[in-house]
Formats: sequence, C-alpha cells, structure tokens
Amino acid sequence: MNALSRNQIAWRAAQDIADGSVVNLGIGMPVLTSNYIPKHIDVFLQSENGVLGVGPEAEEAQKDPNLVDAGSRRITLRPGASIVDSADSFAMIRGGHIDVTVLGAFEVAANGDLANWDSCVPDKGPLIGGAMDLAVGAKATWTLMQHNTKDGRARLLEVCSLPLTASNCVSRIYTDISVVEVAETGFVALELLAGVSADELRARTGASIAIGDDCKFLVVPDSVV
Amino acid sequence: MNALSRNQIAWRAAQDIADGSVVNLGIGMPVLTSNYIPKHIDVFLQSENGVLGVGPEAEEAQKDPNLVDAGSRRITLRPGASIVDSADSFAMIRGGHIDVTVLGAFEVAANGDLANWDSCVPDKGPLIGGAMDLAVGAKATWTLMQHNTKDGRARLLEVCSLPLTASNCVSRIYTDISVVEVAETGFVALELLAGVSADELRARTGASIAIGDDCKFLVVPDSVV
Amino acid sequence: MAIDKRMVSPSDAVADVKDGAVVMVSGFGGAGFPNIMLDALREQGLRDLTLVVNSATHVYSLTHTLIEAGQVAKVICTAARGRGEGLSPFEKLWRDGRIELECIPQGNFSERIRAGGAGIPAFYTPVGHGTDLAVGKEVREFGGRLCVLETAITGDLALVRGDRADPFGNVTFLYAQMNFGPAMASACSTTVAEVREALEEPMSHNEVQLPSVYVDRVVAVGGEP
Amino acid sequence: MAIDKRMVSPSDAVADVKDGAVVMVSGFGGAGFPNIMLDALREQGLRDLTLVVNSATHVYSLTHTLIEAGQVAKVICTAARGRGEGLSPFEKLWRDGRIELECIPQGNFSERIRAGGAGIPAFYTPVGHGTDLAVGKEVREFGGRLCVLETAITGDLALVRGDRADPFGNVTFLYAQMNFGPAMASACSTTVAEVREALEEPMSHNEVQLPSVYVDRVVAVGGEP
Repeated sequence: MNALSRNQIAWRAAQDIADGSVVNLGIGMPVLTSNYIPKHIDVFLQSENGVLGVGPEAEEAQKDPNLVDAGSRRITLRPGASIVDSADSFAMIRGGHIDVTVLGAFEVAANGDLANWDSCVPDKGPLIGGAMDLAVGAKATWTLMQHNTKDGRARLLEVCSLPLTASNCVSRIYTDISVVEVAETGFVALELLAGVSADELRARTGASIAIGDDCKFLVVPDSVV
Repeated sequence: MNALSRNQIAWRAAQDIADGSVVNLGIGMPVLTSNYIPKHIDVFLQSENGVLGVGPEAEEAQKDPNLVDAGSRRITLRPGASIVDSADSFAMIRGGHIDVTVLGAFEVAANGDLANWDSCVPDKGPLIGGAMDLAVGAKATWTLMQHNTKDGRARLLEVCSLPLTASNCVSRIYTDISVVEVAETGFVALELLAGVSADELRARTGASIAIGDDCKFLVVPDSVV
Repeated sequence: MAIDKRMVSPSDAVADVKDGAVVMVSGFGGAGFPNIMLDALREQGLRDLTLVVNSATHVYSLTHTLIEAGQVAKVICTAARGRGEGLSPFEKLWRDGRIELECIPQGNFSERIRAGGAGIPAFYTPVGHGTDLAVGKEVREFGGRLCVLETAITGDLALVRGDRADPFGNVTFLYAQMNFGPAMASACSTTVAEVREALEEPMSHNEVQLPSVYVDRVVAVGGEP
Repeated sequence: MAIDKRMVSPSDAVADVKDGAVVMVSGFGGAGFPNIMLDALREQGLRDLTLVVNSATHVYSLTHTLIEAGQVAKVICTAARGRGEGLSPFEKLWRDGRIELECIPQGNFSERIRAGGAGIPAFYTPVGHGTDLAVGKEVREFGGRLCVLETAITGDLALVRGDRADPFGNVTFLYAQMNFGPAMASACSTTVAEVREALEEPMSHNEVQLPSVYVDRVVAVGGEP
C-alpha cells in the first residue's frame, strides 16, 4: 500500500474519536478529519474563534462572512451549536473542556513535546494562534503529520529541534505510515502500513520506537483517497 | 431643621449623581437613592447580581421571581438594560466600569477607610457580599450613614474600630446632619444642617474635620420626608 | 448515538455523588436556586460535603437543609449571617466548631470559580487587601496597587437552576436567574442543570446562555413553586 | 439628558485619539474587522501607536495599512506571519528593527485583555510554559503544573465591529463576529463600536451581547463591503 494521503491520515484519526466528545481540529490537515467522523457517532467540533458545534463547510448560497471557523473557512452550524467570545472560548479550551485537539506538527518528541508553530524561516513573522493553548488545555492532543520531512529527516524525535509549542502533551500521532502512541516509555507503534517493516519504521523515526504487542496493519478503505 | 431621615439622606446623595453615569446602590438606605434621581438626567443603575439598568420596583402584577436585584427586591428593567452572570458582573465592578457606588457604612476614617461589613456581633455569621468589590472597584465610593451611633458615638473617625471593608476608598459621606468630603487632608464639611454649629459638628465627629470655605446649609425640599 | 443529556429523575442525576464531594450551588437575590436538586442531594444522605454557595443561610434556598442535616463539613460563601438576632442553625454549628467556614468577597468568589473553570490556577486582585479576609494571603504590588493572590475553586458537582435546556445541554436563564450558574457549571467535573422545561429540539445558537459543553445532565422540574 | 452614543462620522469618533495611543482592534477568522474605523484612524495621521490585534498581517483587516503607513511603533498579537514565501511589509519593518513585536498565545492574549477589563492585574497560566515565549517570565507551580505569570493588557481605544447597536451602546454580533470585541471593549478607556445598523430604539436585554457600559461611541456604517 502507498503512504497515506492527507485525507487518509485524517480518516484514520477520525475513527478514534469517541462518541459524544468535544473535539477541536487545527487548521490544515486536521480540519479534514471532520469529513470522516463516523455517521453513527455524535460529536461537537469546537473552533477557537468561539464556535462550538461547527457543521459542514457552507455551500456557496449559505456563505455568511461572519460564520467562519478559526481557519477563515465559511462554515455552517450543527444543531445545538453555540458561539462565545474569544475570552470564553479559550476559557473553555484552557479549562479542560475539550476532549481532544487534533493538530498539525513539525516535530513530536518521545516524551510528548510538540513543536508546531515555528519552522524557523528567516525573517518570517511568528504565527502562534491558539496552538499552545490547545495543546496545554485539551484533555488529549493528537497530531497528524508526515512521518518524515520532504528531504527524509525524522519528525518523531528524541528531543524536538524546533521551538516547542508545549511540553508532554501529545498522546497519539497519525502519520502517513503509522499510528503511534506516546506512552510513558516513549513511542509505541500501534499500526503500521503494510509493506513498511519494523526496521524501516525505526530507520525513519528519530527516537527509539517500540512495536506494540498488538500492532496492526494501518488500513484505509478504498473510498478515501 | 431636624436631622435628615433616611429618605432625605438618600435624596441628598441623588442630587450629586452625574448625568449619564453608571451607579451601584447598596442594600438598605442607598437603594432609596433611586427614588430621588432627578428626572432630567439619565442614569444606569447596576446591581451586583448582574443587572445593568435596574428600573423601578415591580408592581404586584409585574413581579417575576427571577427579576430581582442583589437585595432580592423584585424590580423592573429600564430601557436599554442588560443582564450578565456574576463573574461578568464583578468583572464590570472590579474593572472600574461603575462610576459611583453608594454604600451604607458603620464607620469611615479620615483617610477614606470604610468599615461596613462586620459589626462584630458575637457568633453571628459574616455577611460580606459584594461590598469589598464595590468599594475597591468603583471609580468613586460614597457612603450614606447616620453621623453618630444610637448611643452617640462618632462614626466618622481618625481610624476605623471595626474590621475594614476597603482602604482609602470613600470620597463622599452623606449623613443626617452633613455632607462631608474625604479630601487628601481629611474630612471637610461641604454642607451642614441649619442649627448644627461647627462646634457641634466637631464634637460629633471622631476626627479632625474642616469646615469648607464654601460650606452651605444642608437643605432638603419639604416634599421629601 | 445522538447526544441526549435529559434525565427524568432528580435522584438519578446525583446518584453517583460521593461523601466528601465539593458541591457548587447557584442562586442569588432570590433567583436561580436549584431546590429540587438540593432536595434530591439531601436524600442521598451523603456526609462531609463542601458547599460552594453564595449564601449559607438564604431562606429561599434549600442549601440550609443539608447543613441542618449535618451533611456539610465546610461552606465557602460570601454570606453566612442568619436573619434576626438569634443564631441560625448554621451559626450554631459554626460557633460550636462543627462546620468550617470560608467567607470571601463576592467578586473574588465568582472570579475564583470562573478561574477554576477557565484553567487559571491563581490570580491577583486588589479586593480584600488590607482586610481581615486577606490575613495570611500573599500580597504583591501591581501598578502601585497592593493585591492579594487568590486561587481557583473547582468542584465535583454543580447544581445550576435554569429556565430551558435542549437535549445537548444548552441552557437559558430567566433574567437574574443566571448569576453563578455559568461559572459554577464550568468549574465542576459534573454539572446538573435543573430547568423549568426540557426541549425536544435544539435551541438556536443565539439563545444559548450556558453552552452544552458545561452541562452533563438536564432535569426538567417545571416552574418554581 | 437621554443617553445617545450614536455618532455620524467615523473620523469624529476617533478625533481625540493621541500619538502613542494603545489601540485594540477586533477581528479573527475573517469576521469582525472594524475596517471603516481603521480607515478613519489611519487618516488621523497619528504616530507611535501600539496595536493590540490578533493578526498583524491578516489580508481582510486594514490593520496592515496603519503599519505600512509607518504609524505603528509596536504590535501585540498572536500572528504576524505574512502569506507566501516573501516578506510582508510588516515582516520587513520587523526585520529592520523599525517595529516592535510581542507575539503571544491566543488564549493568553484574550485572557490578558479580559483581565485588563476585569481589574485583574495578573494571573498564572500553564500556557506557554517551557516555550521560547515564556523566557524570562516568572514561573510558579500550582497543583503540580508549572505556570507563568501574565499581566493584564489595557488600552486607550478599542475599535470593535458589531452588527447592531442601540442608542445606549448595547451591541449585538453576527455569528463569529464577536471574537475579541467584548474583551477589548472592556479593557479600553474609550470604545467605538462600528456596526452595520444603529437602532433608534433600545434592544431587549436578551439580545445584548456587549453591554452598554463598555461602549462609548457607536458608528453605523452599513454592511461589510
């Protein structure tokens, strides 16, 4: 099987979202997760601009410039949605009322440290947004990311090389070749793409990574491309 | 003229409320002030239970058990009123958004210290409510009080004898015989009841009190009883 | 599964509360007392509860029935004075050292609860500085003002009275019924909303005054007696 | 005199702003930018402004026009990265040391502004601890979590975009237009609400999302272009 596409990584993460939970999806790949949440579960998506209960992206006719998410997407509201101001939205986030935040990541360390805000491009301004608040405040932080950089370097590391977003926050990593738990002992592979050997996984990971006792194949249905 | 009644003290304070201001009236004598605010000025009364824009007390037919002020009076709303929760109400108070709070007082000291929450009755439970927040948070704190206790002791003192509500907060005192400013230099009488001499005022005041250069008679119209 | 937080029985809604729980109870100025839920809680026969409630002795609130039943080890409140000259049951227990009391200014009370729900462990406030209530508290100067350090209050159970709730747990309030409800709901691990009416359909986002994320259980009990 | 905060001219509403003012500007995710007022402010030709705004470079906000006109000495924000690989005008000024930048996590940003309006001089937060953004900040442990001390942000002028305002200054928002508006309005000594429509009559208390006490001037400008 080929390495997972962005949609496929998002699909895989969506399958682990618990029924009845409140989830914040970061800008970029994480927001794709909303397209793949199983129909039989009921989830409230929070966006840090204050919308609790983000619905599907708006059709052209519905678009209201004021009904947007934190990524400026024009959205709809799901039944039972509510909207608060930014101070209350981050009180909700910081206060532990979000079950899971799904974020993009440049790097994750074996102790759960996350680096996702500063790629250190010279003279480009910083872009923090709500990532630090989400990573610290949500009950669980999951990251979606490519397992390696374009030039082949590891993104799962013993220690992050880029500036940290938050310490000890990531519990689950979904990559194009694996699902990895960040356990007390470090990285543990829960799922691995067919055709990727344990040795290859270790070679592509910048820290010690255990193969879970019950490690499965990472499988995505053909309908997701 | 006789010493002022509670209504008359409240009337006198009401005459000093500025047009367009936001005013919090404490439970008891201060809330009577609302009956005497001049008709030609437009004032928002805040109550610390979250009501901004308290209107007149409700007639029997209008009474709603949920439309109350902090003193449990059943009230109406004035045009343009709004209601917030307690956290936001005290954010409003503490944040300096109330122009004047009018409070009852047991004692006021010459430096503006206020004692109005604990009369030290043995074994009676404490009752603080919002007094400390109001005295610290409002831009100005005025007190309405009898000039002396029932047994003739002074309530305007060099130093408060009762537990403090807040330090250096009172700027104006309305009593049954005087209007007193709390200046940098201490108490200054701005108005004095006809028939009360400067000597009598000094005798009834427990701290040095100056007679203002422009000290007037304290006069209340006959219609207020 | 479609989220539905409505429960039929008040006692079921508090069946999992344990001895020693910290219970927050809304209500102020005669509005917003969750008296049906307080009755159900009392019938559970729990011991050693800590109550976080504006008044320990308000006649319209059934808070005092838990105190009189000997179920309460500690009260955190802003008012604990019984009416009249005699001692209330609370005051007698307090005098005899059989109940612990922490009495704090109402704005610090609401802000500490709000902080508990907002993930703010501690904050500085000018309110209370220089009074008996701040004895032993850390003092620090900000912008020339002396402030005390106050810590967040969190709880196990919030009992909140509202007007209507939808199946997702969104709640509306009537007038000043709101008071401490939203902050308390945010600060407790489980929140039960006692409401007049439980709706079959979701309410509009514009109506929501307490977002669903803060409410775990909804019990409809009809209007107040 | 009946309170009426409506003004006809955007430029009159900012005529008294001075060089060096701290100006807060609402808007996030494409919603809630007070662009008419930003235009009026730019035309004042002021110097050395400090802007408190979520993004220094958002394309839909006219914030960047003040920066490009050289009127801004400092920006406090959560995002300052221009689109694309090249450098934005802000990034060039920043690189050349001609503009000061304080970039902070969005939840700390909103909470510091909320604190400014709520009379809380400082608070502890877990967000940012251990990151480059917390270097030099005081660290303290609460409940086993390391937190940083953050201080309130206040301003001279808030420019806030809403939907409707009544003569008293009560404001409603459309959907996610609210974002930083309420907190900023509370934290500044003067607030101008730019709204689509100014109402002749007071709105109902149930509609108010930003209470009148926080709004000094209302300018109706019609819908967004």
